[in-house]
Amino acid sequence: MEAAVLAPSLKSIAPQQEYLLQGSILDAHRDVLLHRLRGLCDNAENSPESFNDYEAVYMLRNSSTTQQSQFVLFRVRHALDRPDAPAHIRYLGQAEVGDRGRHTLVRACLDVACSPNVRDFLMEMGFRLDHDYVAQGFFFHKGRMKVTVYKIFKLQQPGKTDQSNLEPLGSSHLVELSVVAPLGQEQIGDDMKNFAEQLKPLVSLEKVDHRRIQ
Amino acid sequence: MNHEPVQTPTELIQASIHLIQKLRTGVGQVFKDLSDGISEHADENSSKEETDSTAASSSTKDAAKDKNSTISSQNQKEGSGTEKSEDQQEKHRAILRTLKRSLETISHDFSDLEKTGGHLGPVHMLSNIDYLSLDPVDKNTVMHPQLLQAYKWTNKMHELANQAFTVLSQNSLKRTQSPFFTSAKKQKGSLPVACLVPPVAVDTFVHNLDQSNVDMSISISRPLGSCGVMQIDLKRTLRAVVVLRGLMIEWVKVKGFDETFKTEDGQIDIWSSSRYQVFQKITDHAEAASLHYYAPAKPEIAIKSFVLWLEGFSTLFSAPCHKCGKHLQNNMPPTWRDFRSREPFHDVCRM
Amino acid sequence: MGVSCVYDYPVPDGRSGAQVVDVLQKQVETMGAYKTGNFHIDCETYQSVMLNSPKTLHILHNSEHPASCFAILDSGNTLVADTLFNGLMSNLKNYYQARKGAKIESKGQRYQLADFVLKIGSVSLAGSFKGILVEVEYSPSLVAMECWNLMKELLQSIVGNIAETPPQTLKPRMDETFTPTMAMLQYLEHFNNFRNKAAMSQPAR
Amino acid sequence: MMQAPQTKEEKQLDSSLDDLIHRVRELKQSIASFIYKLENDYQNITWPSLMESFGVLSSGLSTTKRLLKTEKMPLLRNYVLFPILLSPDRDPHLEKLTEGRVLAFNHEVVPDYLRTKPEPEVEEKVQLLSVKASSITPEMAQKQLTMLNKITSNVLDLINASSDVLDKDSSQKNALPQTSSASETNMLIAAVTKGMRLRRPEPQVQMGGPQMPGMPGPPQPQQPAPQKPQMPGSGIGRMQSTVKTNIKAAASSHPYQRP
Repeated sequence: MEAAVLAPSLKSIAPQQEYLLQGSILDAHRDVLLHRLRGLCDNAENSPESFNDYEAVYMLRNSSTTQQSQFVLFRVRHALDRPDAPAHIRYLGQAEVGDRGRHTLVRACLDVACSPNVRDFLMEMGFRLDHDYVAQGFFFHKGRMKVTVYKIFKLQQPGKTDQSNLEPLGSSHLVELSVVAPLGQEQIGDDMKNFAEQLKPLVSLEKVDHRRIQ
Repeated sequence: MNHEPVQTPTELIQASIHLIQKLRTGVGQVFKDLSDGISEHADENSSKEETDSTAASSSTKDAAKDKNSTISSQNQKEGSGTEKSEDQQEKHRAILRTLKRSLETISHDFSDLEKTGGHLGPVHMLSNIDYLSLDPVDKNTVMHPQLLQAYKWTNKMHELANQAFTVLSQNSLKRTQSPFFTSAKKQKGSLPVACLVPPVAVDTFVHNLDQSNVDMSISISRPLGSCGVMQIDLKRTLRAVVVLRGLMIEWVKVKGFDETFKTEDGQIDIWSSSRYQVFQKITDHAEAASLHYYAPAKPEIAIKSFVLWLEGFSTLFSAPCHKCGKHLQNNMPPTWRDFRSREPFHDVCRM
Repeated sequence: MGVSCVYDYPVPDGRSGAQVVDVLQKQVETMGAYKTGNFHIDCETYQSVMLNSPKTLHILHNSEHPASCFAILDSGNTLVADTLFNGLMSNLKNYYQARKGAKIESKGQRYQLADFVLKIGSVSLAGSFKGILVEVEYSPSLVAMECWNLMKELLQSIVGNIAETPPQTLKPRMDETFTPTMAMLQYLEHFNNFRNKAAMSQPAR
Repeated sequence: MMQAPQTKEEKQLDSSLDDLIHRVRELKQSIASFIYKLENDYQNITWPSLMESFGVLSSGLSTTKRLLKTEKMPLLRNYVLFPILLSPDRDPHLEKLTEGRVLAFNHEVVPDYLRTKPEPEVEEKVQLLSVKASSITPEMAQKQLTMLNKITSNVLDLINASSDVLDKDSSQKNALPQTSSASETNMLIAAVTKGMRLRRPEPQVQMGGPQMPGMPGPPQPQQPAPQKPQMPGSGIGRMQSTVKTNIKAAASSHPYQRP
């Protein structure tokens, strides 16, 4: 009780890092991958958990001309298939590739669940909608590793998320292997590397340098 | 001993047990006599040793060796002892006589026992339970003692139930005016009317009830089999759950609007109470009301009037007490609604 | 969470805040309320930097909802989020900066009286005492309109005639289902009043 | 004088026995840890670590054997172990020494623990087998050997032949389907991280060039209509290429919005 009463605002927030590997699989071979992941991951007896999320990315940038290039992105996501689940804001830092000894991308990561009026709220704070998409796919976990296999859909008309309004982006599913953990747990990288090895040659999960992608 | 022509097995068993006991005392007597004789014999040997050690040496050895041995060898020794002296011989003869007498009693008792035993037929097994007692490893299974215990309890319960029945049958207290309890014959058909209503009829009834009450949303589900669970939301004031058996109200629970009747796994939870004192109180009153409006002959009217009464709580927080004109009494709002007028009263202002 | 009303309890001249709080606590205890621990509400204010239109953002925490944080904009638009929202704010420090010395908080004893929750808190701005806020919550009810008269009866026996009308912030939303946000808005209004008063008295000295 | 050599011998025996006990204890420990690993940690055990454990065990065994054969080790078989006292009672000292495996030095366990020869039945079996082996003539044995060799080589040929086929199959399978493509990966990651190809035409204008100070940002996605007139205007005076792409993108979105 006391701890909660004493200045909740001063509670230190342990900086969380996301360790990330990415890859993709062609739609035609998705089921093979799902089958393999089901075998590799926990809860093999259940059918894989699916998700259908709408994500909108909001941008806040300085209005002064000198700092035009600076901006902050907040990713606001909510589940379309579970209306009672709360929306959440995700802040992702710049992904660091690091040296050869590090197996994964590392980026700062902050997930905050919030009330559904978050979109209006951010707009009022000065954020602007940058882009949005719908992600549909499956989600697995093994220990604290999380694997998502999902397809990205563009919204043909803004604001409508029904299936007829969705246009698939490319002909592949994005595959992401990630762990969110406090900073400095480098051995996670080894675990993730080992896991990624087991998905080869179906998918090769790599640390993709986001700066080089155009 | 004596065999009367008609003896129950129990009596027979008792008789044989008695005989066995007799036999045992007889055998005990024999052993006692024997040990007495031997000790005398040994005494006499040791006194002899001083005078005539060589002659007695062999017999002492025998006696020492045979101290723990059988009756037959003992008898031989007795025989060897007789030669010693006239005085001794007389003593030995007396011992032998008593021994013989005891042995005769034993053989007599034994033949008696045999006779009685002959009459004993095999034990008739009444049920499978009896075989349990034959299980040699009954120490490993606790079933038999448990069965006995259970048997004892059922007996006891039966007895108490009988007593209760006699006491209650003298008491003619009647809770309802329903003729069902006074003349069972005539009203046989009345019970099914109340609680043997087909589910479809209950559903349509509840649906109509929902339609006719603007302030209330009523839904019915059947998570417990045939019993209907009616969930009532009254404005933004309260939620109630009513368990119906047919069209009979069996259980009422009232909670606050921000509370839920769902357990974590989505099941309906009819047991837990509200965390607010107000709704705990109202639950008590609602139970009283469900009894007050109970009418097995016209179940629809009973439920309708109960629901109407419950609707009176829509002004739970806004209406002052009809008697004292205040909102709060003991920091509680008026939690009682009159059965007829639905006027709000505090619990203590009812009188 | 039921309807709650927050009132600024005036401290008469010549008496210290602690004395008044003490009197209030005695009074509440004689009514039969019993202590159920402490409570704590704090508010930090952020000012936008270099945005086209200047904006103010208040971040409030309530010990009644220890895992949540309430972000309130000037318009009253409120976001309820995890306490991790503070971490998001630190990522926005180029755009929103905390106003110095503007941290204001109310803390004190929490009492339970039947279904009522009473909170008597002393308000301090940057460490110095500013006033007393009394919060009365009627947990079972969710609509202020319905239970206002009932609450008024109890409120008047504690804070007297200040509770003649519902709190200003609550008035337009009397018929809405009450949410924790509404209580926080009331606190924010009081906090802002305290700050303005402090700002007015400051230059005078 | 007689005492001296005896004590020397005894000393030697003592020390070598101590050595031996030490070795055996080590061996026992490694076996115990191996068993523990097998029973409790079998999920994480890997083939190399398993082999490593086996290596440790076998090296322990061979050192023990070597120790028995060294010069310093007196010939143990010359010593006779004679059980002086058998007792059916529990012996706490013995229990402690054997870590609770042997509770008492009684008639039941002694034959098992002090045995120097195999059990009679086993001996009988060995006898039977050796008799059978000696009954076969060298010619017969040779014949059987060649037969066995022939069969084995036949089977080997068969396996080799089918393995070639299998290898070819699997290599073909691997070669055929392309399950992922790097360009798709890059495209998807770009979309997720930077919003590429996901932005609506209007915001893309802003992304293409620096925003004019004071210019209102793009309206909410819920109101697509008012966005339209803004689009070309904001692009004018900026990069020509972006304007072009925008017009194209806008044109392509029209058919969906009209009906």
